[in-house]
Amino acid sequence: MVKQSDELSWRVGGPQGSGVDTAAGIFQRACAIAGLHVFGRREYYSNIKGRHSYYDVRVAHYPLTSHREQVDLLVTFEPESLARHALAVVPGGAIVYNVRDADVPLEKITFLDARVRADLTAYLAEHELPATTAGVLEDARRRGVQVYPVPYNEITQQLAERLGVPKAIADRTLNTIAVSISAAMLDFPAEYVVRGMAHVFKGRQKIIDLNTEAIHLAYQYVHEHFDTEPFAFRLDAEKEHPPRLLLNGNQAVGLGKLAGGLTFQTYYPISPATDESVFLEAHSTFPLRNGQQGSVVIVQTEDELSAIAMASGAALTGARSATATSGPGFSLMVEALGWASMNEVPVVITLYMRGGPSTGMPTRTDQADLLFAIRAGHGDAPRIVLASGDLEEAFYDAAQAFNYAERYQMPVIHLVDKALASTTQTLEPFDLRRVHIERGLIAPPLSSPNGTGPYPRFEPSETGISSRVLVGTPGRIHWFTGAEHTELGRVTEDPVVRERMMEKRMRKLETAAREIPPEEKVRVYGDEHATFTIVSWGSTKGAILEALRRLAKKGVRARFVQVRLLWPFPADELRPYLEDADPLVVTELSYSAHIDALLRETTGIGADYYVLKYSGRPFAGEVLYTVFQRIHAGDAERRIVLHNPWE
Amino acid sequence: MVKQSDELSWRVGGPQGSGVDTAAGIFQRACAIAGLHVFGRREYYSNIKGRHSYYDVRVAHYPLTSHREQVDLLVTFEPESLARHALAVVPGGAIVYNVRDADVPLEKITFLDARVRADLTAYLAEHELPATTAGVLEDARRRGVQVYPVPYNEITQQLAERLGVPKAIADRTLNTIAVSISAAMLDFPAEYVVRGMAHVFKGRQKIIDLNTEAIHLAYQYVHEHFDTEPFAFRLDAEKEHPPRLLLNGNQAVGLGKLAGGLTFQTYYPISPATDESVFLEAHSTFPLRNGQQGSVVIVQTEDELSAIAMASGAALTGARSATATSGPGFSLMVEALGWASMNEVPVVITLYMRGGPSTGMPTRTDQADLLFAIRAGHGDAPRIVLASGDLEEAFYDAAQAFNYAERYQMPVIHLVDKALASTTQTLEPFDLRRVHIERGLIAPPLSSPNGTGPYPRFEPSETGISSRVLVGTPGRIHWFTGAEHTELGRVTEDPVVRERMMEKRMRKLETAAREIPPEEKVRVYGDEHATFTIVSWGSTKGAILEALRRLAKKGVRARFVQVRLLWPFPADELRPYLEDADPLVVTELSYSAHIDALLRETTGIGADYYVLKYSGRPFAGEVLYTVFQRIHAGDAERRIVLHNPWE
Amino acid sequence: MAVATKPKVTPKIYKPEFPIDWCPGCGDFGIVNAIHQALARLNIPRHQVAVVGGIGCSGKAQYHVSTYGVHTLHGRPVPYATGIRLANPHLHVIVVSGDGDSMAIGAGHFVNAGRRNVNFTYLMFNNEVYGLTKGQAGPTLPLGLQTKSLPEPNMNAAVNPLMLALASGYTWIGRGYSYNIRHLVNLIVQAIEHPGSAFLDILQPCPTYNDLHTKEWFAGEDIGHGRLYDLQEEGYDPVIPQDADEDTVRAKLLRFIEKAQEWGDRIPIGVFLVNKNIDMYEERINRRVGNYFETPPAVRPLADENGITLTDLSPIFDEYLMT
Amino acid sequence: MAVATKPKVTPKIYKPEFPIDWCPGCGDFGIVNAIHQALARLNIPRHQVAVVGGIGCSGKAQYHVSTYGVHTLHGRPVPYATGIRLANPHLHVIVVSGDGDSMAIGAGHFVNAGRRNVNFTYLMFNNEVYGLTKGQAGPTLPLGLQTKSLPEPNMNAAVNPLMLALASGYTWIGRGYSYNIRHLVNLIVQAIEHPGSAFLDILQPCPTYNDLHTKEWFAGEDIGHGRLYDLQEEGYDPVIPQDADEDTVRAKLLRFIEKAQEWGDRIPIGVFLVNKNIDMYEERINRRVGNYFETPPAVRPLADENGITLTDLSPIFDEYLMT
Ligand SMILES: Cc1ncc(C[n+]2csc(CCOP(=O)(O)OP(=O)(O)O)c2C)c(N)n1
Ligand SMILES: Cc1ncc(C[n+]2csc(CCOP(=O)(O)OP(=O)(O)O)c2C)c(N)n1
Ligand code: SF4
Ligand code: SF4
Ligand SMILES: [Mg+2]
Ligand SMILES: [Mg+2]
Repeated sequence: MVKQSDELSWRVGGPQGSGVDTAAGIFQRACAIAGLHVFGRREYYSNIKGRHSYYDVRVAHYPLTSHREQVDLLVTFEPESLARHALAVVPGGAIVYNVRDADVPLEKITFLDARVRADLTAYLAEHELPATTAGVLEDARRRGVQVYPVPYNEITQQLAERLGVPKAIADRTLNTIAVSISAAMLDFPAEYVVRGMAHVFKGRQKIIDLNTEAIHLAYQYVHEHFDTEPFAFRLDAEKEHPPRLLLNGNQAVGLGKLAGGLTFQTYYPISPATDESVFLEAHSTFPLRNGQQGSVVIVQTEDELSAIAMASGAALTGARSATATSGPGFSLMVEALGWASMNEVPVVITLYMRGGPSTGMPTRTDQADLLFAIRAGHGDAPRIVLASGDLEEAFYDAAQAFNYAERYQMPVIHLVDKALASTTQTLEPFDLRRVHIERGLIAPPLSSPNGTGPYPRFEPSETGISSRVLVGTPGRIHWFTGAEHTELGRVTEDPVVRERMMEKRMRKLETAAREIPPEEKVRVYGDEHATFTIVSWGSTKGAILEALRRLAKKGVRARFVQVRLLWPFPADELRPYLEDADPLVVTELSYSAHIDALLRETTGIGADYYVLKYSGRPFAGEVLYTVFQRIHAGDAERRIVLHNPWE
Repeated sequence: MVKQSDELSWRVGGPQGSGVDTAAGIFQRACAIAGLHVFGRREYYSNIKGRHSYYDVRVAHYPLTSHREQVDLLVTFEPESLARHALAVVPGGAIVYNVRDADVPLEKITFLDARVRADLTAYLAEHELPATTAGVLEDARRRGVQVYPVPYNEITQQLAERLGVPKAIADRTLNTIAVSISAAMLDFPAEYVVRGMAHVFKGRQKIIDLNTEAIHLAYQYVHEHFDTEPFAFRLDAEKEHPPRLLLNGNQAVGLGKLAGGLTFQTYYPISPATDESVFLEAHSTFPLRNGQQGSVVIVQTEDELSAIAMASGAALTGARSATATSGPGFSLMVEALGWASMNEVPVVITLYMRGGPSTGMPTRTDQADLLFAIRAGHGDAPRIVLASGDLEEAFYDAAQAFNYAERYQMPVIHLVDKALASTTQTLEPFDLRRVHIERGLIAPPLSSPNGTGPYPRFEPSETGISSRVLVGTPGRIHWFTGAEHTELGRVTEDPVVRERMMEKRMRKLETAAREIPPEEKVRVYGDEHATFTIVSWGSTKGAILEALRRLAKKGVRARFVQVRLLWPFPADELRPYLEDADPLVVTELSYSAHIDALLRETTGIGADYYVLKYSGRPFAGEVLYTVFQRIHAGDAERRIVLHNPWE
Repeated sequence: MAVATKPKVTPKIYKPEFPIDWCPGCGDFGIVNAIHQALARLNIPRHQVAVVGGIGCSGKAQYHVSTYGVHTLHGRPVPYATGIRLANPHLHVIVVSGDGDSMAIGAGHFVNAGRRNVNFTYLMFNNEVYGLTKGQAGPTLPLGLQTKSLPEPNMNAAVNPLMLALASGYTWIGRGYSYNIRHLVNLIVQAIEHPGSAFLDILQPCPTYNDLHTKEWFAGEDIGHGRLYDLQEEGYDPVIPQDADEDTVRAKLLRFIEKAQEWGDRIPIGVFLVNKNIDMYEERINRRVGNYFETPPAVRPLADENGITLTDLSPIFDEYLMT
Repeated sequence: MAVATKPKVTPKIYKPEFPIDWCPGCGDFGIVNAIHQALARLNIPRHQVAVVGGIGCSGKAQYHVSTYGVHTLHGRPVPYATGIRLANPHLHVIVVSGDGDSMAIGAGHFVNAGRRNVNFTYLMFNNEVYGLTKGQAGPTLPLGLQTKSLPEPNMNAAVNPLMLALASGYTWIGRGYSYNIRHLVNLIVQAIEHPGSAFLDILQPCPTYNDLHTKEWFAGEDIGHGRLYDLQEEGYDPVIPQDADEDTVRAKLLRFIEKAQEWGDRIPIGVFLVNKNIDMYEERINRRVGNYFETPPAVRPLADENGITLTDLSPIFDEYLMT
């Protein structure tokens, strides 16, 4: 596929609103259509226009599970991306840049953070280079990176002339040109770029025609002007391949919910959760296999307090109901979460973790909501917390969350994070035959609609579970309340009834712990019998898997224990792995290693090593690999915090 | 003091709104004025009028720290109290009841919970007694309890005639009469009852005159009609004694806040927190020792989200600022709690725990908010959590909370509970000389009011603490934000600055853990070298202390380790006690023993025995004593849940 | 909904056999009586009604109605009610909420529900105080007044519920009085029948804490004549007809506002506004998804007989398949 | 506050030297310019101002003003601002908040702040969309309209901010336009000078997401004349004088409402209401505690030179001493 490696790490950067996403979208689709496996990672600011964003697209002939921090081919069209990312390009790699950005002082780059500017200036000074893009490019050259100036302006001028369109229109193909330049450098057939572009602009034929021409001009430019010989990478299409989905995490969750029977979703816009609801809004009708039309009602609420209350109200009637939010919104939902626990309401909350605390870093990732998700709310209130490790899990878990919610009649918090939300990946189409719907105990309607008296909906039982009644069911009226209540749902302060009800509710957690199969709680990857044990959960999975593969190649035996069910915490299922772990390495995107607190609390066994990152950026597999190797070699401090100042 | 015991447990019950509190108020004050030590416990429904409430007043010649579940003298004036409490009266004790309540069927008692009615009916049936108050009274008689019918109606009729007031007016003295009947039976001098009553009705001379007469009539009635010989209790006044305060927990916290320099408090009404703010409202001006007038601004807000935001805003300007709430309100405060952590705002939240989850039992007690208080909020956000064990601690802790908040520049959650809030107790006046004010690092104003540029308010330091600037300070403008920020308080997403800021904030917890003296974190009572170790926190202290005293009398060596600082958790200070504990007994008013999770997480050592209660009612010392004895004898299950169906 | 053919019922069937713990003489009793009568008059089966309460004395009202009853959170009955109704538009949803619940902690939902116009009936128990927390000033208590439960005169101005409802967009706005049950029943019936969000402000004396606006005060014992009068008896026409022109609308609004401001010796009750120009939210959903009323969220089939999802994602997959 | 004797300052001193990340052409730029100019005209020292923002594009405005700037939480700038101002009534407090921040998630605080009338200036950046979350419908976007950022027409009716402010009790209500800076400066100056809660609705085009109510639309390029006109130029008198009689008040209100409803081809801007009948909350506090303005919460002395509390509780202890 490529000259010196079996995969490629491609990066495009630019100001938000300038089409970085479009560029990456074209490149990813082109590769996916060519049968390659794609893993995309998106980094962006909490801003609409102007701040820097970038997109890593990694492609290979085999499935990928992580991004790489080092870049093989960097595509830029303005100076900030050059400044920020040139250092990440590997020797033998290449930088494509706008010819007019060849010598811009760093201080002229508006949104370059002061810290980045200072560090970069210092680095350049050390190498006796000026604090300009020229310095950056020279440094790259010295490190063996090929640099390719592109006269974007000339090319779009040519395009305008060739097609007889205004220059301003032609200028809109800038991203396409940049992508095409890079594709041409990779000897990647233009045909795929055209098809990828056409997919992005689906239905807008004029734009497609314009961009098709742009692609050809760009290819022509490369062939005529660039010596790509010293550039070490090439990209081939795959001969035979099944068509794959290209999805991001928001979409995978949304699809999973639809598969799982979602009929009602509420949301209040918040990054990085909004895109899921917007996706659902755009797909709110779809066929059912029984010939009927399926639909889902999506309500944009006035705030998150309303969102969870409305979703809970809907769940009372029998709707499979959910809401999606992020930390600040979830913080506002806490009171109503407790109400759902108390009233045994099967409501699903998808929690997209982002950098906290408080407003934190709305568009950066984090895993530090775990203990909060478990403890949120005053009093002892049951809930189920599960976390997905990748897009495929996100799909099936989103569906499964409703089964847990309805079987155990309690709120389910489905943890994902910004990293997962904005990961794009090629995937085999999901198998809907695997999606079972289990609705738990539901009392049927009575034929005499006025019934015989109020229904004991909250009757204690051995499992703690009693029959739910969907509001509206004839003959079974009763009450609901956040106050302690009798089996009829009427307020009580009787100490004995109180105890029974507390026990009933809490017992459902034990029932869930007993019934949920071990493989839904914990999964083990790598060498199951190895003692080198990595424990983690959520979106870190992909990077850890890559690290494991690399370790295996080096002959290092290691296993990864992925905790999927976070509450009730699967202490029993974990204990065997913890007991013979040597060393036990906890890996988490947080400052305080939340899962370690749970391990210690429930099993008495804590980590020997912590591998943490809390800069708001995800782990990369190659970096974890290096760290695990160091740990394996006994050459690491107990608490390893991963930094990358250039992310 | 009394014939067969050195103390008395007195109980009055009746429908809410009928003057139960007044009755208890009179009795408590009478005893306190007579130099006795008083411990009062109040149980009431979340209701305004009609539901049952009762008040235990325990008196002794020595300080008391807990209520008793058994009653020596029960005062009632309607049938529900008879039905609910007669079984709690000890042999040799007495029941005072309204003569017309002598034979009321239980099913006629409107608000008797179905469960209580059923259990009581079954009990009576077992003893071949009818399901009526007559049955209840007969049972009492058989158990050696004296029962004294009082013709309240005749007495108030007599009072009306004697004073020439309408019968309806005279009827309002019902409570006073009931109290006086009981006091007379105890041979307790009427003078104290008059003084206690006068204190309750302070300033309302007409009412005082009316009630004085009622007291005398009641005493006269007892002397003329009752044979108190078989009743085993008497109450003497104390000869010499310092005057003591009679306060409840809400008032102790309020006074502590005033002592600690509170100048701004917000609240949204919620049981059982409201009374603190109402108390502060009524005492919002007071003298300062420098001759100025002190004042505090109390704002009733539209909700709890507003309450904490407003308090935080005030804290930014330098006000010592607080809010007081309970579980549901605290749940609503979570997002702004995170903001305060992020902006290093010294705001104090007094959290009155009540039965949860959700609306739960608003007027019953609980300790199940602990883990939530510690983990509340998305992301890793520092806060200090402390808990008071009794009214004296509540006072000094309420003051100290501001020092912690300002020294470490973070929110402080001060945990109390409903039990403490409604405990009334005689106390030596607090010593204001012990109340130090420590304001932490504050940057002084600059003489040039426009300054030299924005001030680096969030500059990282070794301790994590930087100089606070009070909003309004000349020359030091800067910004605040819940987003990750630079030292100027401006939003940043730079990974390196992010890491530094996370570390700075979290480091303050380490600083606090290092600086706060051990005795403020953990206190040990009883035999410090005993291995029988009870670990607990908060309002359970009093009952545990009583149990310890009783154990000591029986020669059982035991120690009680009270955790006062709950976060940062004092693992190091606790470890020595945990390591040689045998057995380790965790005692908590919750279903899931929150503090045990913290012990296990931070020290790896968990309880051998759990003594729990989650009926919403507090522990009684005598009951704990029995349980600890059983544990000591090796005759107890690991998890002991205390029940009392009649509370 | 065709209910006329069903057998007639009596108010009694809506009355549960449990004790009520409101204070003697509380205005709340009249309101639940009126609810029973209104439901009976409309002959609605018990299971087709959800009464959704907030927290407060008012928030206990659903316990005194034998239908589905939902005791939610302080300030949040409206979103819960909205969720119930939108998931199952065949239910009649009645919100019971105090003035504090509605206009203090719940004000945000109050305003934004007006923007939606979901078909529910909103009964606000307006006693000007926080009953259940012992008489603090409620948001409808005028500035400077001091009830017997307050240590100092009220620090905040009152919000006028009718004006707030208007500004928020409620399409049916009325005011009733808890001791004029016959009138109140009529109002509740109309509110339930209105296809959209109907807001009914109910003046509800709280004898325990509010000694200012008491039964006696409303009866005008101090001024010699009752303070309340019926707008409709005076010929006030609240209806803004469908497709009314701008001038008609303006005239109606001005009249509304005049009436809404009246207070003191003469206080109007009755129907203030019926706006027929705005469809209910449910209709908008139906336009969006097509089959909303036939298979609303509560009842849409989810699985086949083997428990496998019925959802067919192939058309959506097609969009994302890279071919 | 006597500021006249201080040396005059230029708007520039209120302008921090940091890049602004609003979209090119955003209406928000005009608003911060107007704030700079208003502060300069009033000659207020930088440290005596706190600009308190919510979350949104609008909520970033405080970063572009060189005073104390507080970036709070979504929907909560008002309570934070209230706390700052009540703790230190010598500060000028300016709230900057979006339409979503103010009237969706923040609506409850909006309404209840009106009841208080704390002296602050409330600038609402009204772009009818959720800018920072990418163009969802804001609470002021009319029902059925579809901006380019929406996948479907708006499902909710708009709330009219002026009507809501009136119903809530704001004592100064105005509307400005972000591209009429001179006019806007005048409005902000008046709003700051008003002793109470001043609410200014600022029409703020969002060129990125709102393609309906654009600069061009307000300029009336489609109808041949500008849509906006100045109320004051037409002689509208917004002032309700102190102790105005009922009829005057009613007449003023009716006129207000007529003007507040105007939209479409003619849209009024300017001052809609100045109510001089209601004192500010700070005065009420002062009446309660006596020395509020001299030693407000922010500056009251707490400890003696040894760090011992100055609080003397003996009079309170006396109440509770059992003698
Ligand atoms: C989040 C929250 N805050 C506070 C409370 C306490 N609380 C219970 S009822 C109530 C006020 C009730 O007033 P209103 O809504 O007017 O109802 P009313 O009792 O007067 O009918 C309050 C503040 C609560 N239950 N939940
Ligand atoms: C609790 C919470 N929910 C959601 C968000 C996400 N959020 C950020 S800005 C915004 C809306 C902003 O709209 P508006 O207030 O109109 O401001 P604009 O950006 O249009 O100026 C939202 C929903 C948040 N920050 N916090
Ligand atoms: S407190 Fe007032 S509102 Fe509540 S039940 Fe009693 S009278 Fe009714
Ligand atoms: S999205 Fe709209 S409001 Fe936000 S900065 Fe851009 S133009 Fe302005
Ligand atoms: Mg009320
Ligand atoms: Mg907006």
